[in-house]
Amino acid sequence: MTEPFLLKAESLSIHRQGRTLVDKASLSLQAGKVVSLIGPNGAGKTTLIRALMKLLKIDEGHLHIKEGLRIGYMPQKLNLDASLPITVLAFLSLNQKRDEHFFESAEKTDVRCIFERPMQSLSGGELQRVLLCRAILKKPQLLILDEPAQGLDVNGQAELYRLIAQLRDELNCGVLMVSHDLHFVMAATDEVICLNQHICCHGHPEKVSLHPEYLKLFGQQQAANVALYTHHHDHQHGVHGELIEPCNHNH
Amino acid sequence: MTEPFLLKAESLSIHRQGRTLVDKASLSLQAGKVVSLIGPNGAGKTTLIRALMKLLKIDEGHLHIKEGLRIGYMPQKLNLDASLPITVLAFLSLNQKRDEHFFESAEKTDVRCIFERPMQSLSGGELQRVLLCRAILKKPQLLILDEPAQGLDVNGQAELYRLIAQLRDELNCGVLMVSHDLHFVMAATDEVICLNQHICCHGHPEKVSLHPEYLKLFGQQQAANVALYTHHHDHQHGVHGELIEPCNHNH
Amino acid sequence: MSLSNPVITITNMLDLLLAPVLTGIFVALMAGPLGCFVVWRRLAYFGDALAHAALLGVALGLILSVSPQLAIVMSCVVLALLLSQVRQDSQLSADTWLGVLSHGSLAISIIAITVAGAGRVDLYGYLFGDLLAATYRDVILLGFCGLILAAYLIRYWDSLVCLCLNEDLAKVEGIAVERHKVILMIAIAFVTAMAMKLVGALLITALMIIPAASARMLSNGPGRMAVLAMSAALLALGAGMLASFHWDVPTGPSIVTAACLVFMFGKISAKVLSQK
Amino acid sequence: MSLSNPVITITNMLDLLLAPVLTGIFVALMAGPLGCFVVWRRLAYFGDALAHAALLGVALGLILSVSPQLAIVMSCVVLALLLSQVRQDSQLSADTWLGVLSHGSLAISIIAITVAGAGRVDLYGYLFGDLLAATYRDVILLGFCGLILAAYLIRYWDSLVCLCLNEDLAKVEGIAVERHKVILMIAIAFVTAMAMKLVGALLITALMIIPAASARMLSNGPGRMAVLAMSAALLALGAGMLASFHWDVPTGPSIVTAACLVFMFGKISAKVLSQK
Amino acid sequence: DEGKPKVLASIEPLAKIARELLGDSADVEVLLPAGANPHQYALKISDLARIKSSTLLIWNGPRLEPYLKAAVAKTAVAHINFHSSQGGKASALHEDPHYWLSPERASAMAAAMAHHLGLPEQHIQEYQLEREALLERWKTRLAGKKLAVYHDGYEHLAAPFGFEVLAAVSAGEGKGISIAKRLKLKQELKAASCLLAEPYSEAERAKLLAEQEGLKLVWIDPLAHQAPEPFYHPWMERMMSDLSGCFEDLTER
Ligand SMILES: Nc1ncnc2c1ncn2[C@@H]1O[C@H](COP(=O)(O)OP(=O)(O)OP(=O)(O)O)[C@@H](O)[C@H]1O
Ligand SMILES: Nc1ncnc2c1ncn2[C@@H]1O[C@H](COP(=O)(O)OP(=O)(O)OP(=O)(O)O)[C@@H](O)[C@H]1O
Ligand SMILES: [Mg+2]
Ligand SMILES: [Mg+2]
Ligand SMILES: [Zn+2]
Repeated sequence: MTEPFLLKAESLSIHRQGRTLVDKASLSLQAGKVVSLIGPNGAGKTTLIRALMKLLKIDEGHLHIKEGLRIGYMPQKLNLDASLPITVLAFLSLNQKRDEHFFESAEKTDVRCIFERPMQSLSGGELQRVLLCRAILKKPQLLILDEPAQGLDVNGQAELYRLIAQLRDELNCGVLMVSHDLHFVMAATDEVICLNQHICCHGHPEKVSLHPEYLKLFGQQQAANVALYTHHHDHQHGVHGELIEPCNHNH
Repeated sequence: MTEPFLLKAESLSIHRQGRTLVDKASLSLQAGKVVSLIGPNGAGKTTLIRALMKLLKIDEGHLHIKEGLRIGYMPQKLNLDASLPITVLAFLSLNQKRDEHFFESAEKTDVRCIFERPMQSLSGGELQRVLLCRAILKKPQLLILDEPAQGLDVNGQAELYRLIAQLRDELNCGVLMVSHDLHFVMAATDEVICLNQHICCHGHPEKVSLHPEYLKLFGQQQAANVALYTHHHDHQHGVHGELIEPCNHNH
Repeated sequence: MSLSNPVITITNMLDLLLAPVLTGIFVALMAGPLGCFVVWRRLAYFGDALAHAALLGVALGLILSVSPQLAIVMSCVVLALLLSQVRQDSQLSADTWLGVLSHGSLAISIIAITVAGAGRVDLYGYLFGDLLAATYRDVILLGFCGLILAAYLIRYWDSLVCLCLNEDLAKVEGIAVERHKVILMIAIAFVTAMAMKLVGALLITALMIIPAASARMLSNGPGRMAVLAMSAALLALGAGMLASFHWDVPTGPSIVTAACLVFMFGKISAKVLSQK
Repeated sequence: MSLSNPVITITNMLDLLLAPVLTGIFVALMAGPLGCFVVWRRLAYFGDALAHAALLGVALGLILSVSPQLAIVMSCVVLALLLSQVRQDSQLSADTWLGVLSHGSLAISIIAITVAGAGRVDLYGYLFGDLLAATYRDVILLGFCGLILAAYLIRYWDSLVCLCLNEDLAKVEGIAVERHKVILMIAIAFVTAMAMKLVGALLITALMIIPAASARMLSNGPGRMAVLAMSAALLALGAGMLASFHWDVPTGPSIVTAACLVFMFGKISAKVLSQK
Repeated sequence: DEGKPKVLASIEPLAKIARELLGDSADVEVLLPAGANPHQYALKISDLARIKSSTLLIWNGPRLEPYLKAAVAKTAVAHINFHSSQGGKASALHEDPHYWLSPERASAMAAAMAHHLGLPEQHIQEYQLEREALLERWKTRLAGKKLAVYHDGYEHLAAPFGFEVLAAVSAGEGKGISIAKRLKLKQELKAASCLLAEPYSEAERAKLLAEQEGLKLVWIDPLAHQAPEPFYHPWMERMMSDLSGCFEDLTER
């Protein structure tokens, strides 16, 4: 791939309170590519992407970021203090002109009808939509989304996935997304990174889905059946138990 | 159904700041039944269930709760202040004996390996697991879960759904769950309530999924295809636009 | 500036200092766990607001000729009740509410004092108090309060912690959240009011928050934090009193300064521990 | 208790009161928007901590023979820098940090004053100030500060609001979060320090938080809250000064009391409005 | 009474000096209300107006009454304080600022006032005679007596009447004392039999101390809040009689 990277991390490690949260993770993000980051709960996904945006101190490794890179970020959770009164419209307009693109983005993320609501009284899904809208408003060169589908209703989820594809195609924007939705990940992303403190495996979705580490993490049945939610299946358990075990394969 | 209700609401209405958030909702919950509450973002689901637990003031209507009802509640979001240091184990042990059932519940929700972690540093999914564990610790007679699958990894989700079925079967516990996962809702619940400020339709999953209101809310294609996440489909839009429209059918 | 006079004997000191020391110990023991709740519920300036409410109480007491001690306790309890009511309104954070109530009552009390023209009310006696003036009567009274407080805290510890973590969860689990919140506020207010005359609002507030803040950095559980806060308060008390003896500095400020040193020490050791 | 002397009219007093009134207006205009940031960032007791830091500055200034005004401004700025550093440590909430720093500096300054043997430093002159002593030099100085502050706030308003809402989002969007946080703290500290000598720490703090808290209840946007806070502060100033003139009560407390009345009025009208 | 000069005194004792000297020839008013603490006071608008409209302001000086400094400058009122009446000695900075308790300084103040208002010399002479008579009467009875004071501010009273202040308890309003100081006090107070204390804010503490150390309490009202006497010398007389009463009681016992 000759296209220059937007962001490149070389063997990042992050330690906190004597634990290693991210262990020598390397990755690079390019314009026009959708990369998704998967992994079990507590794998360090949020930690890693926050480190990529310099929101956390990196303990080891290097991070190269293209100069002047515009990032749109949608955090996994956001606490809003009630003492600052602000409506959705005012929030979205902070440092932002209300031009055509503005209303277009609002339309796409379905927030026009809640413009006048105070931010603090939004429901979980409404807040997610507003955050998504804010993230895409600046015509970002890189979009970083932390479990964006969480809390969205079915229409919202479909719209989200459509939007990601559209942004990639129209703005040639790079996307890094954390998701637990393996179906979407496998169907619609260009590269999958499977994280479990270290990067277990990464590459094209088809390849990753056959990788032994991937199967170990998510279980063969799980990986195939997860969307069907038969609650009678016997699934393999112990993902968390394995989290603390060392990884004994090369990659 | 002759079984006595655990909780019964009669035309509850909740108004805030001049808006009607919940409009004359009636429902009753019984032991051994899994009821799921669906509806678009901002439909008032969280508001309704919080009102059922008396966490919100009810403006109109009546609420009957079985005396001494033990409720297990898993909120949609939880802000933990960093100034109170507490580990997962200590949190789970508050007002709770560490007996066999305790460790069994921890095992089921996969939180044993994070017992020693401070609550404030948990990842989103880990926190969800801990909250779920706390909710089932008390052998509740009624379990109220607000988007419990949110943030859980694939194994966690499967485990959650298995757990709900098991609790219903073993403890004869009533369950009220908010979910955006229509597949699970249709497959595994006894009753579906479709909320959009007022209760649009309710009843057995098969019936609801054919109900015109349901189809109007979620869109015919959406409802059928949501899990396949083809991002090229043309989906019906405008759910939010419709939110404010009056409902002109009887129920 | 150490003592030049050799005649000061231990027995001489004992009858002067025993009551103050015992008072100090009881106050420190109560301040430790209560301070944790103060820190958890973001009420660091509750003590300050109480001092000003007390002043208002004294001023009104002068006008209505009520005894000052009674007026202080009454007005502190009223403030606590008021605050636990208004905090329902979550648009304003706790510190803002405290700020409004505290400055408001100070201003009104100054006006009341001016208008009543009633003698000299010591505006700031309540801020510093005089630990050395403690008597055995005070010791007994505080000891009694301490016992009741200890019984309450031990009995309801889990519920109180749960309430501080998340009120909604606590309510659903059947904990009488409103009642405990009010009791907790009143307990803090009552202890502060009782101790104010002796150690001053400055010292009692500082003895609540500084040891609790120090303990926070070294603890991983609420119980441990309470115990550490108690120990830190006792340590600060001892060190402060010794310093006051050795370097001839005022007792109250000396204890607060010792507490600050304990805090800094805690911060440094927490840093060292976390880097290991 | 109205004035016995009929010769004294407002016009008669104009040359005496013009500078104080202008000073008050400038302080109120600055306190409005800054107070919003104080409320948003949970710094309600910053002013109190600054007053105590100022006292420490004065005490150290006495020992090192530095001019008090300089010592006050210096120590306030140092406190602001210190606080913006330590707040990174999120284990303790803002109010706890403020409590520790404020009580600590008060205690240390009392000891410093005692040790330096520097006679009577007026502990509470800084709490009340003397608005009536303001001169035209003060007016010009404050007006100048106000202009710079206004320019900064207007230029960076959106960024500052964004920062107060969520620091992470602001950082990712390219706002220089750390720099703005420090500038904001120093601006608040500087204005407080400048105003302290004139209106006292009590009044300046109260003029920051009470109008902002009143404005919160009636506004749905940050800009509107700042403007309303400004108006509320001006209203309180005017009403307070008039009351002080009419009923012959001290000016500072009278203004604070007026601010409290504005707050109560705001609360009631917010309730009425929300029920409509 | 249009033509009468208006004299404004910062505190009641100063007003007593003025009244004694001026009698009916001037209106004498007090600035601080009864109960206000002269160390810390915030001027009201009406205070400013009264200062502005007075012919002469008499006050203690910026060390005791810092809040008057700016007001004097602003209103440009004619004024006399103990500093200016003494010609502003350099050593004055480290002195006890409770000047009004000194009969000596009171008469210097009276003289300055008389000069300012253009009163005949005779007035001043009468005033000074009264002062000397007062000192005569009490000096012998109080000379060499040892007592403790609660508030540190009686240097000016002790020197002319010849009694000795053994120890001062309070370092300043509400600041509290050190343990070392308290223990030292215990030693020092052994030689004293009387404790001089003011019936103001720290009255309760003074009572407790007297009880702990077995001292006899004498209440003294240096700000003349409760004093019925309108003039300076009778007021002093009354204070001295209260003071010596303490020692006389002791000898009777
Ligand atoms: N400041 C911290 N100190 C100590 N441990 C931390 C800290 N922050 C996070 N952790 C731990 O790091 C691990 C990774 O957290 P992270 O939030 O990155 O997980 P995640 O992969 O995003 O999980 P999820 O899917 O649940 O969101 C968790 O086990 C968490 O407990
Ligand atoms: N205190 C409040 N004042 C005004 N409006 C409120 C308040 N609380 C919630 N709302 C509004 O009520 C509506 C319903 O909120 P609720 O949280 O119940 O939605 P929900 O159905 O749970 O949505 P989601 O699926 O996104 O979680 C939202 O539009 C929200 O903006
Ligand atoms: Mg995460
Ligand atoms: Mg919800
Ligand atoms: Zn004095």
